[in-house]
Amino acid sequence: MIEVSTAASTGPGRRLRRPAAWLGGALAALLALGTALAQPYQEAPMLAELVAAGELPPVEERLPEEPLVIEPFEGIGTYGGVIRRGFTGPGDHNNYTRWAYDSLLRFSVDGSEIVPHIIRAWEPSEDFHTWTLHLRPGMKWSDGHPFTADALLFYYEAVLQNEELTPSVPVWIANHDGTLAAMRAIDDYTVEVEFDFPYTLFPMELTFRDGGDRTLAAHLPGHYLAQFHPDYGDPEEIARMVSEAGLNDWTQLFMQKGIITDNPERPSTAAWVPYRSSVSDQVFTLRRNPYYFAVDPAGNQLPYVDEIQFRFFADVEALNFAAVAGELDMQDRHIQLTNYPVLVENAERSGYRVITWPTFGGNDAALWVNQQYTIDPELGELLANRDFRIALSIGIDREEIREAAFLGLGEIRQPVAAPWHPYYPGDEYAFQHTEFDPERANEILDGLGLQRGPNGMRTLPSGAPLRLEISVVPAFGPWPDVAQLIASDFADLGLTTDVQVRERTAHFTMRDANELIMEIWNEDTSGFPFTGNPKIDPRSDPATIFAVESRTWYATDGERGREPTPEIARIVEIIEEAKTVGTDRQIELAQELNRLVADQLYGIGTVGLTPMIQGVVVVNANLANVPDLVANDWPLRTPGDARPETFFYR
Amino acid sequence: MHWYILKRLAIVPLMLFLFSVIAFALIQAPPGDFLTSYIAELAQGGSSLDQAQIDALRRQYGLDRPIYEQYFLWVGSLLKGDLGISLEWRRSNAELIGERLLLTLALTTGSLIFTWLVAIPIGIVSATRQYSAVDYLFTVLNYVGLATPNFMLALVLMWVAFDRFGVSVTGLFSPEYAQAPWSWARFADLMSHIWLPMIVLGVAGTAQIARVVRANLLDELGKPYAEMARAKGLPEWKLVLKYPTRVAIAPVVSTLGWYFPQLLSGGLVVSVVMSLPTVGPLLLRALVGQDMYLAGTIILIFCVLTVIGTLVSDILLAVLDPRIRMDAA
Amino acid sequence: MTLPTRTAASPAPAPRSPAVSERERGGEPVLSVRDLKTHFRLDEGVVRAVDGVSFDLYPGEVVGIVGESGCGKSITMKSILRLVQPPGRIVGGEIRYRRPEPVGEARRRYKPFEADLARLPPQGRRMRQVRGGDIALIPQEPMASFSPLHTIGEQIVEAIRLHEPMPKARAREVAIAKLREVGMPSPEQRFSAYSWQLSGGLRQRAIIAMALACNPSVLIADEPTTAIDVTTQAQVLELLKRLQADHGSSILFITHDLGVIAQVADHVVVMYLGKVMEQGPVSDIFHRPRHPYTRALLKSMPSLHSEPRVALPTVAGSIPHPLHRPRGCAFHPRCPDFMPGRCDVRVPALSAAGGRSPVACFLHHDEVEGGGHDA
Amino acid sequence: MQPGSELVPVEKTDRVPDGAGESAEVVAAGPAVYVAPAWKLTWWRFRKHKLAVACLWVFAVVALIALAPEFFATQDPNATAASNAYIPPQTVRVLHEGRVTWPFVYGVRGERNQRTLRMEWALDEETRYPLRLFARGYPYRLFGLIPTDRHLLGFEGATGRDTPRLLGTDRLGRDQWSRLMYGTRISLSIGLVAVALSTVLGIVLGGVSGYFGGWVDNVIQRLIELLQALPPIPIWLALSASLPRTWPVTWVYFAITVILALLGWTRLAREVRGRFLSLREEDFVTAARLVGASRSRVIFSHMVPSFTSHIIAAVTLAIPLMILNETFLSFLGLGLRPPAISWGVMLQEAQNLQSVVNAPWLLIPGLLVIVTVLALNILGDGLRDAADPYSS
Repeated sequence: MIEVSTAASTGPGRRLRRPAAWLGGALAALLALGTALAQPYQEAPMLAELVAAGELPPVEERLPEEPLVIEPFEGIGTYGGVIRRGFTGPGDHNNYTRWAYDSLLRFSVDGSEIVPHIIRAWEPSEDFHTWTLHLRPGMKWSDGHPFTADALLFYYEAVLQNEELTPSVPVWIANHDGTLAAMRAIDDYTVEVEFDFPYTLFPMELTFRDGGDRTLAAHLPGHYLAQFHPDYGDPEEIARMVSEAGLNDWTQLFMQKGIITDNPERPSTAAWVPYRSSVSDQVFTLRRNPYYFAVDPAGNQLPYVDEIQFRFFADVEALNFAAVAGELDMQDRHIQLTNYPVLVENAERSGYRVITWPTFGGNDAALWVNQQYTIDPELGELLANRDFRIALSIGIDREEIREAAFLGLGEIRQPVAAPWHPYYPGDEYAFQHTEFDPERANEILDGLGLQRGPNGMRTLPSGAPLRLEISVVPAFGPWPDVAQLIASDFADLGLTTDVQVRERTAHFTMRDANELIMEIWNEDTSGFPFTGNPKIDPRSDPATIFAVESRTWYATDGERGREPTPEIARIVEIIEEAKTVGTDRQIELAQELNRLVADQLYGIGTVGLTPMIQGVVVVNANLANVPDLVANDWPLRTPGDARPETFFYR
Repeated sequence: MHWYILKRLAIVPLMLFLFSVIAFALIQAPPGDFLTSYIAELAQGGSSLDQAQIDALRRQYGLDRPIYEQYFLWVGSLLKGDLGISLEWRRSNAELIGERLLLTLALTTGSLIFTWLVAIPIGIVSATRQYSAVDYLFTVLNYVGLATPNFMLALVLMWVAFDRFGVSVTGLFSPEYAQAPWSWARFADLMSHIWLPMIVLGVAGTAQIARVVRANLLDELGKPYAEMARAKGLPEWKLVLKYPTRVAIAPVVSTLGWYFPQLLSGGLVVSVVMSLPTVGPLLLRALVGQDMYLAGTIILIFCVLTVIGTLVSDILLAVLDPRIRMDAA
Repeated sequence: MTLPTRTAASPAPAPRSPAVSERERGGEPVLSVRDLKTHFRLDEGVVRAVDGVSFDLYPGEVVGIVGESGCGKSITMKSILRLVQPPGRIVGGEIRYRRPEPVGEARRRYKPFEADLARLPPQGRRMRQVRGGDIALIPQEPMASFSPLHTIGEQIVEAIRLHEPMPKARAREVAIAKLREVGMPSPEQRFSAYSWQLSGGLRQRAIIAMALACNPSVLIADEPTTAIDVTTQAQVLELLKRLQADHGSSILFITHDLGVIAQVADHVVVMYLGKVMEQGPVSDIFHRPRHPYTRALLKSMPSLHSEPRVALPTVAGSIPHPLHRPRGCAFHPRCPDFMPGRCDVRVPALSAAGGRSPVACFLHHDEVEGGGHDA
Repeated sequence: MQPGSELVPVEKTDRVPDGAGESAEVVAAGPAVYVAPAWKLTWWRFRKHKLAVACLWVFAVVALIALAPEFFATQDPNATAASNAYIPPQTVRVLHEGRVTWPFVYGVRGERNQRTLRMEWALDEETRYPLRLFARGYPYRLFGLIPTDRHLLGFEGATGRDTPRLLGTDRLGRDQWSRLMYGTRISLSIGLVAVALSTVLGIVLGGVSGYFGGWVDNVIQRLIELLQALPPIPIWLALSASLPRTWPVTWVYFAITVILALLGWTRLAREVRGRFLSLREEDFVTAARLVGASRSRVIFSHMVPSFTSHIIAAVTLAIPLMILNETFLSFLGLGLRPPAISWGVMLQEAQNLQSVVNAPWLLIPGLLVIVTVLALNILGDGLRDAADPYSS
């Protein structure tokens, strides 16, 4: 933690290299695990009033016996104030998810390890088949109702075991044979989950089950939601509510009621809870949760800030404008890297500061090459040729891209884990094939029999015209630019390359139809290669384009699709094994995987570790405890992993 | 007269039916469905749903049903007066469109009034002083307005307003009023925001209308009855205002009907850039996200508005011009 | 000229109006135009639409201005009413108007007024008073001359109240009275009718009613009968004569139709390319025309004397473009009696030399425009 | 009252309904008659509208650029040079050390400000690039045929990447002047092609509708109403989204124009119909019919010519709308997409704070749009005024 802060203060464009951060994270975790504190607890004035008025039990009763202690980044804060943020409507649901980070377990600030949150402690059985999860006695939902094992079991029974809500068992809680794992309550505060195979990654999966992507969280307020579920509630009543809301069936109703951002009534365990507004409103307001179970080392109940206001913006540029105008107090999401200069130049007069959180390893604009392109077999063969990919890789002027698209920020690298991450394969791999060398690239291409035609452009060995296409979605600012820069580099190599900027839906449809030749996408999962939807896992859906056919192959157990090459098959083996082994072995496997990535160049890396994705952070000048540096990634729920509970106004 | 209106009203249902079909067809035209684009959006945000969740959603939204079934479901509920639920926003379209529509109309009418107040006098002046310096000046000014892409204008004006005058004009309300129920304070707040978009929107229209007025007025002033009025000893200004102007603005009135769809498209961009809570961005979003019921409903609403608008303008025309009135009778 | 529509009435003009006209009595003319010049400055050059026109209009008299289209008769009319729009401008001459003393009870409200209209500001109050009040116009296209958006009643009332401030109701009565006077059937209903609801004849009557609304002392009828069919035409002419008789007002009758002139005019002014070729009492013009152009015009007019079936001789050639006006006598290119070396060199003055009515032709005198004799 | 309408016989004919009599007389009267052809009269009246004449010239220049952008460009519009990002316009100077010299441009030196990460450029008074006309530059084919490397402007001693940028560079260091030239071609041709298409549609449908009337008219009118009532956005979106996803940029570009045309014809059709309705009654049409001319003949050899001028005017007024639509579509990301270059694309790329605040010169395309649209509108206005001073 300390290292994090110090290492942070070296300006933008720096390279992070801090193996110590690894320990730092552990240290923080230890602190966080600290048991109940001696001194009495303090609470926010607005709550104190309610207590005085008898509308709220005293803070001691609201907090669990063992509150979570969160170490602030700078120091103990003071209560009060509103944080104004911008969001872009329901599609931007995760703007809330990331802020609340209301999960059973959390990642440490540097993203290096899992730390307790709602779950106080957890341990696996010897064989990693069974996991025992310990909840916090005395912890409460935001409506004051006790938070017990029921929270998890309700989700297990009402949602996971219900075919209508869950047609097929989600992978993260499935046994090896695809059936649903077993879950039982030992007592009110202890839950046991049992798998039919050693599942070492289960805790990490739990950190992702916070209702992100507008889904149901893994801990649900059964005492409230039961009334909307036919297995518990009154069917007529439910039917009435369904038709009243003009919905199709009860599942829709249940989802609507169960997803916090759509239903302010739903009790929650987050630091702030929706206040009379939802993610589909013009302003989505959150108020402090009087029952939030965390305190600072001084025993002040968190959060410090009373209220969060998400203001709706129809257009990202308008949101950036509001940021420049100082109308947003803490904004990382939707801030455009291109606007960085404007932001910095107006920081003074609009009273904010700008900090940058580089992405968590991987690559911010990788060129993914389809390994199973079938529309033109000869071209497909070429794309599958590793030497060809190497030629492409060294044919790209990455410095140019870094300057033009990333304002000179970030690091030229292949899409491998971050240097400070235990999965880091070492510089020799991280920078492999990244030095700009057109001569050699040309030699290789010549060697592959790609003759130059009269117009100086190369043809396929058969003499058929060679036409590459880069499909790119204007998802993150500079991608179309990167595509064009790469295309012109390739043109210099004699490779005709079209750039197609596509609407994301079109791009995805084509991707699934395996119609794409190359695409620009990022690799933001190099830190989490074994869980969720790793970009490098051919089975992921949606994933990148490099092995779509094999996805089908795996999905249909080899009935349809194409059998993966040994290298691709190896990726899957690695991931599968990693799920079942201990940390040390996982690191070995991950490093092997990263080496494979750098060798095979399925995704040709350009620049990484830039603040491109939600990494340019505009912070009110008076807002304290905002770390200068946090691990920035979706699985880490940035800025949630910066612990917004501890932010406060000086 | 009444026959006339009745005749017009008679075809409205047919029109609406056609509109509903077209609207639905338009939304279905692009590849994929709501979920495809929803998933795409999530993936863009770096996250993703697993197949289980996707299947569940597709079932919930009835996207697994055949198109025609979806259409009849939609129209059916519309006929029941139920505007349906937005797939993306997960709340009733009526709620979503409600206030936005109100604001859109406010904005539209506002800019319309602005336009007319500016355009008609300009039109008259430059017609009566044809080829004079004034005429040229106004003409040029007008066309600059017409020619300026309003999204560019909007962003530039926003910056100037902030940079020079320190006022920030994003949205139509300050955050504290955005959700608040209607009150004088809220109305005032609205007024303090709405002027810029109003101008940005009006500017383009001004040119067109001024041009129409000018052209017609020129034609009318050439007509013998104007001459006759002069011969009667009528002062020029009185003459211009009393006779030809009334004829000249008739066509302007008749454009009223097309004003809504125009502003939906024109206003849309401005609304997007200035992030105004109007229907335009909602529609665009719904279309891009293939939130079909929402999009369809909005399109339909605007078609209805247009039909009404046309009807109203035709009636206005009849009122303005006895000839039409008599023919119709 | 193509078939000039006309009635069966003999072309031979019957002596009409007071036994001894104001003109013969040598009285004051109500309107006297002297050397009027109205020019149009176009990019292509200057068009001398009216170029030194002079004539008098006496009380109770009908003066006909006749000539082919483009001869400047309408511009003369516009000049008098000061309705010439830029780039047209009155560049010279005077238009003296003297308000005649009315007979009977109207005398009490009589305000003497005399002015050179050519000098008055065209938009000024006084000029506007003259327009419609003293000099009224009966336009060529009755249809187009009413605003389609207002009832004829409204428009007549407006005309009245412009010149005699009075309550609307009163004005309405006057208007209806006028409509009745011009023989409009059931005037009360027609009052609230629109022009396009009336037949050509009725429209023409309505227009006349509007012109008469303020008892003008001068009526300018600009081809009032071209737009309507023969029979109605006759009625309208009758009506005009009757009204003129009743009110003793003077009429300036502008037409290209000699037949009509023959029926209504006392005194005729023949114009060609903005100049007066000849003028004089209607009988002289018809029976003893002096100017070749006048003769040509008369020839082109069918009469009972000329046999039918014989094609009508027209004026040889046609009007040159106003911008390419011939040197010398403007008519010489079409003139049967063209005298080379004279007509195409100098411009004959309008002179009464050789007695009788003035004519501009070297056949009759040697006077050159701007004085002096032709050697 | 139009000045001189009493004076020019030909004009008189198209005004006074019964004037037929007189003019016929004039015409009958033989060869001496002065009859100016309609177009000449139109031209006369047009010339009166000084502003319109000026605009004609402006448009001529733009059109010229659209014809041969390569000639006017100074660099390859797609050549990127990250190190040259956001160079402000390099103005052509004639003053050097207080002395007037042959027009030249100073070089620039720039570096990234480490705090704001913004490229900051300073004049480099040492290096001067004299302006040269018809200088050699990158090779291209004039009109796609004649291979040459001559360009209107060139700079002595400037090679490749440091060729001065008269209108500055964008974020990828591409020369905006050259991009603008190329963009002109696409944007203008979109306008022209689309309008051409919609004109044909408009004339045919409008003509048919107006000439035959009856149920045909009814159907077409309803269709027009339908199209005009639909908000254009969804149509655009649907159509452009359902274009084959694999189409290369150029095809998309063509498709867009067709789409624009498909939506743009209604306005003109209404106009044409109106003209037809009024013309149908006119004597010469009736005459033609009586003579027994075939319908199509009546329409195309009698009626259409009689209002070509109106069509021309209407068309000139339609082009700017198309141009604006293109920018508008591209802004919404529904129109052209990079790497295609059009005014719309350029504006769309300039639609961010960074450009508006730190690189305002990137809004110059907007200026060009304004000028062109302005010119075309005034031009069309002048033409219309000239074409028919009377009809409404």
